[in-house]
Amino acid sequence: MKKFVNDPENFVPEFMAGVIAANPDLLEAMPEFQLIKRKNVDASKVAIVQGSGSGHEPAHVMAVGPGMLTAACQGPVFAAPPVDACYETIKSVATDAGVLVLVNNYQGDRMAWDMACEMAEAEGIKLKQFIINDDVAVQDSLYTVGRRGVAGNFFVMKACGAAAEAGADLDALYAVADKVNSNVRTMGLALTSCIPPAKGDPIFDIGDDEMEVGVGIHGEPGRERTKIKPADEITELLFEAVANDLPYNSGDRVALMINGLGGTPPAELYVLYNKAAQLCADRGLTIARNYVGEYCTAIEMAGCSLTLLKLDDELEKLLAAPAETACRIF
Amino acid sequence: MKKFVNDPENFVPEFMAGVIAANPDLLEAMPEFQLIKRKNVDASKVAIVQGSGSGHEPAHVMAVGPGMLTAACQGPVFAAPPVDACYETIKSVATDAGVLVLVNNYQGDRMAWDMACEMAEAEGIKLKQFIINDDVAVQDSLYTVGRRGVAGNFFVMKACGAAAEAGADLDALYAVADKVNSNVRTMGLALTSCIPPAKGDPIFDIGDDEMEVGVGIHGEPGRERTKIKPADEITELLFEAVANDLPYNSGDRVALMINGLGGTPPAELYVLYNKAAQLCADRGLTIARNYVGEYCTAIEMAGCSLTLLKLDDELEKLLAAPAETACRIF
Amino acid sequence: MSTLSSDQIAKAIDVTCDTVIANEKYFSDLDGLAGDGDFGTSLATGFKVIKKELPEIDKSAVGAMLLKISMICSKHVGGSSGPIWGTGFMRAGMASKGLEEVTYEQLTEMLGSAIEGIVARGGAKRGDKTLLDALWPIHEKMQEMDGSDLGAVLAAVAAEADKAIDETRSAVAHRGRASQVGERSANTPDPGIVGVATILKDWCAHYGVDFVPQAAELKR
Amino acid sequence: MSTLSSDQIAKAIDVTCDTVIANEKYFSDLDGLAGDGDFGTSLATGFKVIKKELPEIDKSAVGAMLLKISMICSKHVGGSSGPIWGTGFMRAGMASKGLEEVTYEQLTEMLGSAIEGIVARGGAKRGDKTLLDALWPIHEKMQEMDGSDLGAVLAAVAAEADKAIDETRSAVAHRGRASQVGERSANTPDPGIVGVATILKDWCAHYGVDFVPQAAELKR
Ligand SMILES: Nc1ncnc2c1ncn2[C@@H]1O[C@H](COP(=O)(O)OP(=O)(O)O)[C@@H](O)[C@H]1O
Ligand SMILES: Nc1ncnc2c1ncn2[C@@H]1O[C@H](COP(=O)(O)OP(=O)(O)O)[C@@H](O)[C@H]1O
Ligand SMILES: [Mg+2]
Ligand SMILES: [Mg+2]
Ligand SMILES: [Mg+2]
Ligand SMILES: [Mg+2]
Repeated sequence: MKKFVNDPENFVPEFMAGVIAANPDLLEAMPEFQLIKRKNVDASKVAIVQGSGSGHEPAHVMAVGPGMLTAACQGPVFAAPPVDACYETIKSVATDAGVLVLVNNYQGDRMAWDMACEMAEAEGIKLKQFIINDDVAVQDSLYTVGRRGVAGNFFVMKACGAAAEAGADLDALYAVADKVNSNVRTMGLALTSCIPPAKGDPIFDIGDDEMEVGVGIHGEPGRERTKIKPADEITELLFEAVANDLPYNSGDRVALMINGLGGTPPAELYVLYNKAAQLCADRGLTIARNYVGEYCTAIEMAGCSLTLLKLDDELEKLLAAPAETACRIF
Repeated sequence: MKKFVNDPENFVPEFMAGVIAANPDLLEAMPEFQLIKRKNVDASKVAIVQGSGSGHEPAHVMAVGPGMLTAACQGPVFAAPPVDACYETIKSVATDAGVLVLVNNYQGDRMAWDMACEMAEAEGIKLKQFIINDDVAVQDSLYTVGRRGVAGNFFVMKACGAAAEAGADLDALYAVADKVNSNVRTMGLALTSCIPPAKGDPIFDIGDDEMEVGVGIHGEPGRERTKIKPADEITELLFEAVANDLPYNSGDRVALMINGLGGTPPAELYVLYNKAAQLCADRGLTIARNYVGEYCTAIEMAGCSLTLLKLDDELEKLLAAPAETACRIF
Repeated sequence: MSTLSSDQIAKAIDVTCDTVIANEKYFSDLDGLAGDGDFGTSLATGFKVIKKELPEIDKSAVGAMLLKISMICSKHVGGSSGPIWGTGFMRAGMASKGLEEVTYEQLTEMLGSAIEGIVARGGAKRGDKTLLDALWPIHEKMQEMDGSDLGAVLAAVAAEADKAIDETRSAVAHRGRASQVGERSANTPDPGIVGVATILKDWCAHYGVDFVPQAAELKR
Repeated sequence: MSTLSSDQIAKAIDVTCDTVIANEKYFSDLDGLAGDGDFGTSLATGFKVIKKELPEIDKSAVGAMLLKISMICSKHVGGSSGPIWGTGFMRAGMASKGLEEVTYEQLTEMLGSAIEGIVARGGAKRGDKTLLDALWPIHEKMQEMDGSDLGAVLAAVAAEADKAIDETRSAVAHRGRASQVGERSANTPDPGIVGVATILKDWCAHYGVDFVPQAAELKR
């Protein structure tokens, strides 16, 4: 296993300790719940929380900070956090203004947060739960758990985080989350598998000349397994799947994200962005904001996802608002 | 080859086109020289340029922006840019205040920039060349080309970029570069090899249970090949090599960087940071600034480097100054 | 009629811990076929804690002991398995509240309550390819039998779980991470069902009950 | 005494282009052993342009043609090879400025000039394990011979380059990317020397000159 890891069982606590060590002024931890929260939370504002499996960094604990999440907890790599941790996350930042609980649509996360929300509400904590499900690779039907929540989550956090800073109340925040989620679509693609530290070997097998189209951020099989294609064809097939889903129409202003899944270097993401930007232009979409980098990873998987978000003035302003997280460049 | 690439010969032009497409207000390109420069350059200020092989993104072209580089050119993956490109880079941003040419210590880069500087000076352009060589893995001796310039380059660019914005003249900027370079040390380590697109297969072979200590950012063999070790031991061995070199002493204020080489996901870098922060504390070093992420990569190599920079008030202020590049989070 | 003491139930749970811990990697590998590969690790993380704390847990009442185990699941089991197993133990504990020992009928009711709770929590239906597709036939078999020979009951329910592996193999998962891959989950065994069947197989071995498994996953 | 016309030199360069292009991957692989694996690609990128532009380049004067080729190197060859080969062609071009054809003595002087330029540019010394360790003995051999039989000269210099591969194999590189790995560069061939030797081997084949290579790298 080619990873920087000590005892795999301590992988999550150790990287979280690193996040705290690197951000002592901004963040603090409750290690017993694998929970990270902002320091100096403004009690008059709605708190925003999230929590999901580890291995998607910078989502979710590294997305805590002013203008983003108020607190987040992590489960083991690729597994929802225990119910207790979710409950404590809500409790640790609950304000009179209430708590917005953002849940990516995975059954494990949903059940844990459902139980945690029931417990918190029983104690009189005011909250609303919102489910994010932007992954077009998955068929949405009554007979499944529904579409997964993937990189589009970033936009929900960012927009709600900005609105909360601006003083929006819980209902207004829920409406912002809903607007983003209704207008955001994503699809991912994997070139390689990835190795959860505790598992020690790849989560799936994939041939040297194959790619997995529509992969989930936990290496779940996607829409189809095909021969690897040139970058432009890959971009096209992701773009078509995403852009036709909502659909995004000529004249729309959009945010475009090319997200790296962990093992793909920056230069390759810009090769994809280059083509995606052309495809937007061809379709008459104006890219008002763009995002190229790692926002929601699948450990060290080589791969990418493409996200489109249809913007209006409100969302564009919320995305442009300042924010700060554990991940910095300068 | 598991990469997002079209024709490998177009890899560099295509990712550069992506960088421009993503930063239309900030940057512009001269594609015939694989050159990216800032828009709206202030002619009264010293320009700072760099250029080296591709595959190290966000270094070097993605480091162009206010408070960082004024312009940069890229060679093919892992090869110095052609002489002409270096010359045009200087010419494209030359001001009366002069040009600071920052060269990482690789023979190819040095020869190309030497020739380019001779050509530019012959045309009356005022310039100074500064050579960066922070890699402690390489023995510095009269009989070699000397130490390589690696991730420490970021600090030279950042500090000089801030000083240039503040109006420092060419001699003062050279002194800043020299101060950073004299106080910065780095060592890298690889878990896997990497695949230059044009080559199509790994640049070196490495066993499933091996790591390369002191690797160069082009996959050059390092100090030794050993069995893979737990993350904490790896951090210790990098830290000791780096910290004993200058050396860094109790009471020093430092910047600490854990740099990912491209294929290592964020969580693992924070596992390394966690231990490195402890080692700094043990040695009595105060971490005044920290950097965890990808600053200087070796395409998609899984691996890391650890950098220490000894700070004084001047450097600390320069590092804290605002800057902007092609890579953004929000 | 035979009854089970709190200590006997604790012993069965202890054997379960060994099974879950020993199969951590195997269960995760199974989950990796169509799911996300965390089932084994999630469960083992919790059962390692249960194994460690079990000697100290108050065994004077069956219900209180099971509620304690449910809390460990809530605290230490991630993924869907945390709420599922946590809910199961909680409902079984509530159904046996105050009892120092349980009769066969009570045991059957406890399983029925656990199943109800899991259905309420996760919304799974028959044939959705979840561990409920093993628990339902087990529960029905227990209702059919009179419990006079607990060994015979164990052999019978182990066979039900065993059968459930192959009966659901060709189905498409409709719940959990594996449901999000559509047709791709067909022709893989459900890790939760294999987990239940493996636990029962190991109980048979522990209690000296003859049981010849049929599904490939139990014959390794 | 034999002279070489501009067209003849252009033809030799054209054969060189074919060699460099055909060996792109091999030369890069050699460079990967102790260097950074870019030698083949860097050189081939430039020589593809040379191959394409050569028919159009004005061949009325040897010097001007070589300066044009030098400029293509400056523009299209990355890595150390750009300045090294660019400087070599530039100095050879300056040494033959205005000549429509070159004598054997002039050819020998052109090579001497190229070597001087490369030394000035990169500071390499004898035994530093660079292509100069092939060029120096070639130049000396050319000075020894009288040039009356150009085929004999070609066979002799090809043998010198061939020898240089094995003579430097055990040495530690002191220049270029490979110098930064210390002892690790020992027991690998220098890609630059292999490059020069391969070009000469292919010239022998093209001009029908008998030459039996010794070094493993030429016997593939
Ligand atoms: N809604 C559900 N109800 C009952 N059991 C379920 C449900 N969803 C999944 N399971 C069982 O849990 C197992 C997977 O557990 P786990 O891997 O922890 O969950 P996740 O799907 O969140 O990764 C499945 O094999 C299945 O037997
Ligand atoms: N200073 C030098 N002088 C002459 N030849 C050199 C020098 N340095 C390297 N070379 C030659 O160039 C070859 C490597 O070229 P290339 O891979 O393009 O350079 P780099 O070392 O920059 O990657 C070496 O094999 C060697 O023969
Ligand atoms: Mg899971
Ligand atoms: Mg090179
Ligand atoms: Mg699972
Ligand atoms: Mg090289």
